[in-house]
Amino acid sequence: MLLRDVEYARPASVEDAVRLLSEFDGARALAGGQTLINVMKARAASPDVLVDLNDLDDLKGIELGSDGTLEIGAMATYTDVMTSAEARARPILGEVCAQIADVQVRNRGTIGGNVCSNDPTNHLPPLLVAVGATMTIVGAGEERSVPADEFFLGVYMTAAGPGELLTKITVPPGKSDGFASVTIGKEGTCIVNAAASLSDGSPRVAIGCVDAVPVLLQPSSSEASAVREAVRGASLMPPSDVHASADYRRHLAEVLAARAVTQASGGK
Amino acid sequence: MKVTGERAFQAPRATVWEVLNDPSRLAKTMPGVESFDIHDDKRWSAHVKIPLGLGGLRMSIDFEKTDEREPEFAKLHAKGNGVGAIMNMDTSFNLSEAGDGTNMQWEADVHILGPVASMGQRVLQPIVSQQVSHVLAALDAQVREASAAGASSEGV
Amino acid sequence: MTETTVSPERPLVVEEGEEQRGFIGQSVPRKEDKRLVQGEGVFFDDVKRHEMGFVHFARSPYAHARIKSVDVSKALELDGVYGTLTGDEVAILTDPFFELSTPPGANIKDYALAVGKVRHVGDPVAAVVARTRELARDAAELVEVDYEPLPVLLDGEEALKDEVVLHDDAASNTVWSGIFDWGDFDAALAEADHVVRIERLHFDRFSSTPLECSGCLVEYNRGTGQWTIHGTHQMPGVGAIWMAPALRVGIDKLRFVSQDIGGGFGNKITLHPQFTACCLLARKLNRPVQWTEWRTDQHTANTHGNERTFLDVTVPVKADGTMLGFSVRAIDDCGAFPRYEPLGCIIWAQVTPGCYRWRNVRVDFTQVCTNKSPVAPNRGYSRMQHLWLTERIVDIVANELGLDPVEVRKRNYVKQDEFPYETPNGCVYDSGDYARCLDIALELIGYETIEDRRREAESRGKLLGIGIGSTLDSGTNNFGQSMILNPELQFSGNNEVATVKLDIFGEIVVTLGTVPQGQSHETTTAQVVADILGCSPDDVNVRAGHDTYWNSHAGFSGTYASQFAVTGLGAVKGAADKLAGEMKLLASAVFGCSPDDIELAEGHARIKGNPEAALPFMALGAILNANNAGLPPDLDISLNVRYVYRPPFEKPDLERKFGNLTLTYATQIHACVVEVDPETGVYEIVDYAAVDDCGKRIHPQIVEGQVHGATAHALGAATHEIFTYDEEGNLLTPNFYDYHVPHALDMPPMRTGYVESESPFTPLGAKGMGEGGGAGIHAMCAALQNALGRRGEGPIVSRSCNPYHRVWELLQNPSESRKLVTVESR
Amino acid sequence: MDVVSSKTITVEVNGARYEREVDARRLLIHFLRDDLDLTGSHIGCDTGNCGACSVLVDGTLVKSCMLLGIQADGAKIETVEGLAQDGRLTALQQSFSDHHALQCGYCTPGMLMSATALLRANPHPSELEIRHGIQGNICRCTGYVNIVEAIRAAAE
Repeated sequence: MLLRDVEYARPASVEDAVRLLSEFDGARALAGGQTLINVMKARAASPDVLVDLNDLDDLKGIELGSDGTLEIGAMATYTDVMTSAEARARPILGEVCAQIADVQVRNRGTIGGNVCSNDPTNHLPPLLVAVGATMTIVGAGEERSVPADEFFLGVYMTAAGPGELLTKITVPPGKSDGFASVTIGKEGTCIVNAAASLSDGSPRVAIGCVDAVPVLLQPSSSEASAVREAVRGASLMPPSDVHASADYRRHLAEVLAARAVTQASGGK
Repeated sequence: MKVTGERAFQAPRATVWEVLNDPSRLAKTMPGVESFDIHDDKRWSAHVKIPLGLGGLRMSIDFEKTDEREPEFAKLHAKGNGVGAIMNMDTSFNLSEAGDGTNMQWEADVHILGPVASMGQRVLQPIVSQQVSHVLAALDAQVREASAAGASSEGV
Repeated sequence: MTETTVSPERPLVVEEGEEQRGFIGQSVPRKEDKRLVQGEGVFFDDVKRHEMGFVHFARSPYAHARIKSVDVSKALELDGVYGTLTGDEVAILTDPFFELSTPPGANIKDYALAVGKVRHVGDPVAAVVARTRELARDAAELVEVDYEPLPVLLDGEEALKDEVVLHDDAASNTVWSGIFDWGDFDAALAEADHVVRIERLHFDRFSSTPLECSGCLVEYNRGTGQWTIHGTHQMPGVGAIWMAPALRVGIDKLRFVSQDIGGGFGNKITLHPQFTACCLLARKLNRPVQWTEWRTDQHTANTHGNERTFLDVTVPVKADGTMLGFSVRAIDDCGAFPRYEPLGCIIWAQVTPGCYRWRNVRVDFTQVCTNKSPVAPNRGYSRMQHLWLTERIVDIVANELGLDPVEVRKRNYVKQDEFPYETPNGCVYDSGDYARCLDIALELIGYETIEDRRREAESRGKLLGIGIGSTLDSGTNNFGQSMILNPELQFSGNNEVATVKLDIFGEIVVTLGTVPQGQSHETTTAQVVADILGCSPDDVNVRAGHDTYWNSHAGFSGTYASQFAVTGLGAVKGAADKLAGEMKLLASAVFGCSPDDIELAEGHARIKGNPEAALPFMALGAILNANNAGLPPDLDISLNVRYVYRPPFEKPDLERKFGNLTLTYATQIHACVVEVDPETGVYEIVDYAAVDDCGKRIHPQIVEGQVHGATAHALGAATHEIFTYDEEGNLLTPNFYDYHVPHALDMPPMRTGYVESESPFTPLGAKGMGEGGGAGIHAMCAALQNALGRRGEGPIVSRSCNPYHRVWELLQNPSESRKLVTVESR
Repeated sequence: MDVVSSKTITVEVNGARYEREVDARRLLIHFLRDDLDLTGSHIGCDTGNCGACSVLVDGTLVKSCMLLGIQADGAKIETVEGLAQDGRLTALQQSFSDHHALQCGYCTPGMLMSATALLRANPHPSELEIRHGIQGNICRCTGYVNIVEAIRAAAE
């Protein structure tokens, strides 16, 4: 509950933030803090310098392009996405954000923080992989785009490396999406989750909580049997813990993938 | 938690054996190593800051070679003390010649205590395998470096 | 700082014209609320002292290890550290806490810090005190402990083999064991038409985890040797009995003070080790020290509820469904240290037959230590585990013999006309009407339409199940039952104290010996006093919380085991009656008439039939306190009464383990309807009813609140709350991140009903009723079993906690769990 | 924009201005309770799950155990102590008492802040919306039954 000594800075611009993050090797970005501060309370892992991004207003916007593409600033909170008219262009985003934790966490927790912490039980990593989003990363002096299915590298590890900052997430237009999960209690932490999108014809399914990173599958059709076949084909090796054995998670992955695809194709 | 694996090296067994028994080289394979000191040919220790995405996990690790049969088998005990976690690990490896390369079978029995163990059960497996792949990759580099150095000295 | 402005108390609206009914039985406004809804309560962590030091314990990461050395030098070097305490110092400065058990348990050595060995993850090895909370934790991480790991013991049955022994002084893991044998079980077995055998049932380890963790601020007065402990102890009477001998001081040297406590549920009863360490530190450092326990400490190292395994359950049943009795082997896992234990080895015997009339019961009971957190009397303590056994037996017998679980209960329940009913081991159920409570519960969940709803659910691919849970909340312990465990113990009966005084300005001031943590003692006390003295509850000032210096406590003072409505209010009634008598005596002396002609009403003492001749309370207070010349010399009154309530108990027959162990038996019958998704094992409670019978309801709204809260604890324990350890002895649910307690969305729509079977044994006809909620676990297990199987072939629910993965596993191969049950029909 | 380990911050809490130096590592809840002696907000967990520490920062409902004190520099904070104006309880506070929506009162401050934020945003919430609104506040005494009733009644 009591943190180790840490230093703190609150840069006014993205450039300053990136410079700070690359200047100190123990520096970490502090967005909403809804994961990082809890990890620091347990003193399981401790950054040396916290670079607070909450003054970077230009990372907080949510814009809808004329072609229906959504650009969500990394510092947009879950509540921002739930209440933004623009984000209704892709309704699954707001619907899933509404299932994350509770009001207090959704008021502070950010989209960027969720994907950059990449806890295997998070909702957004599989969702953004399924909808085919693209992450924009700013490093020392250069900006690059990384597709979501190449962004997640390992537990708490993403393509945004030390000294780099995720600035925005671009979501292509689309309507036929689905998300299904089994959680610990109502709207609790996910035991297994699965996201699906039929926007570009053949189904894209991403399963969370079964590996360090979301597992992307492209079943041959959106028939439940085809989707379940694809999941079995992935021969998942999920972790086991208090809430689920590996077998149970493997079984849920099949069921939830099928349900997510059914929801994406307009089924109940 | 038991982790096992195999690794093939493009180097003669003697070179691989030399790397695996040279603490200064082994230290360089540790993720986030900050410093190490060698007590004797059987014991050495290292200070590491294991890079976990959300912050570094500082740990001081004491290594001790508990068994060896040159050039085919060795066993190491490692005791890591950190705030986020305490680690007790027994690791052993068998080296066998495969043509002009070497085949290593290794296994590690890892016991972790502390907050990382109790709160991280879902992520422990992937984190350990992540760190193991770093170590093996670094080991590859060390073996290549050693065999390159060996070849050049033979060449002279 | 916001100024505190006192607003007028909300006036109590008394219906005009109607003769003022008594306040007992009405849901009057709660006196505690005004401060608590404004954040003006005083919880222990709110108390501050100049220059106080913050305590942080250095805790063992090992579940079982020898301590070879503890080095605090680096910790002491840290700037801002005031001092430390280690196990070696504790072993010199204090004696081990006395043990309730007989050998081998009696030989266990339990100190304020780990001495020589650590026995569970989180076992405190040293304590550090520093200027700030953060520094204290930094310093605790600098304490270097050389551990020699030992094999870890995490299973009760394994513990019995004594291959790995926790307590070398005891040389065995067995804390206590004994055989209970009432009636004639062998004859019942011979006479049975069916014998149902259940190989194994397991009550999982959980805790009701109060939202406020434990803690204390301790001050030491060097001049008088007096400690003042502002803390969260639920039973200061017993806490002092443990701590004083250990600290080698007189019991009066320990002053316990508390005002508001954030829930307890039994988990704040065994705090004597941590409090003793803080007392030593306050004395050693000559500075107030404050220890705040954080959630992870509370789960890993404070207390859990009893985990209990039931083996070889044997149930003789007649053809008509009459159950003749049961025999069972019980193994109770009390964790690393028995600290309130082994009392749990007898407390279950308060409700040996549960709600049923079977007369032949044989229990082989053993309690063992394991490398897990110590156990404390968590809400429902030991009776909940036993009642879960009786309810699981009834449902499994009904399931296997194709009987209707409602009919089997109605046939075997104790009948309403049989009360007071003596159980096979001599306890006396005072009153109740189990069948009627069951009928109300069934009506509330629409039992008659169940089959239609089952079909409708099946059309949606869901399995619908209904379950009943009948439970008794035995309140007001006869501590003489501890002598059944250990004949040398000198504990028996029970008591509680209250003082009521009429002050100089006519104020009525009440002090209690209890330690409320949300049970509304100030309000219910004010109702009782107001009715006796003929005034309004608003005129009764009940001091908040507990303070040893009020001298209003006795050996069993505290708030636990569902006894306030009986012992607490019994003391209040006793004191108020005596004060009323003195007030009438004084008024009669002033008016020169007989005391019998005086009545107390509307805040006055007046002559019956002549309301003008009335003395306001203020006059009575002033006369005695400041204007007493001329009063008759033999007028022996003080208007300041201390009363000790003692329930009518006898010492039990130790040979036969026979006697009345509890005074009152409240009933709670719950019924619940669940829908299970067979594809994922996920289930939802779609309907829930809780019916309560706790005799006279002093404050109906408060009773309902207890029913709601206790049910939430049960539903949490039945669904997700479980303390699981990995093979290293790490607790895998060490805080609310993985230990999921019910949130608002988890709770089902709940309907409640009630019956009032007044108790013939208590001053107000009321019964304690805070712990009966366990029924929710029984009802959930029954509902899940009903949902998962048709009669006779479905899987057997053999564990108390059934998260989704367990339900899914039960569905995968029902035969696996069916192997646990065999039926021999003659 | 410099890197600091502590800073003098200015905050307005319930209308009163405070200026204090605070370490970067000190959580906002500890700053309120220990440094400003505003002990109305409570701590019930160490993982950001229980909501007993909920306060409003610039009108937004947050858990003050997941904010650093230093992050609140320049902010307007509302805590339970600021709800009643010179002793007159708000409709929610009165309704909580009338409906016995509190027993030990430890979760009540956080629960009242969540309920206050809920009714400001949605004056007539349904029962499900009420339960969503307090989903982040754990209560271990009441089973939430009377809390939902009290909020519904205060909303009328």
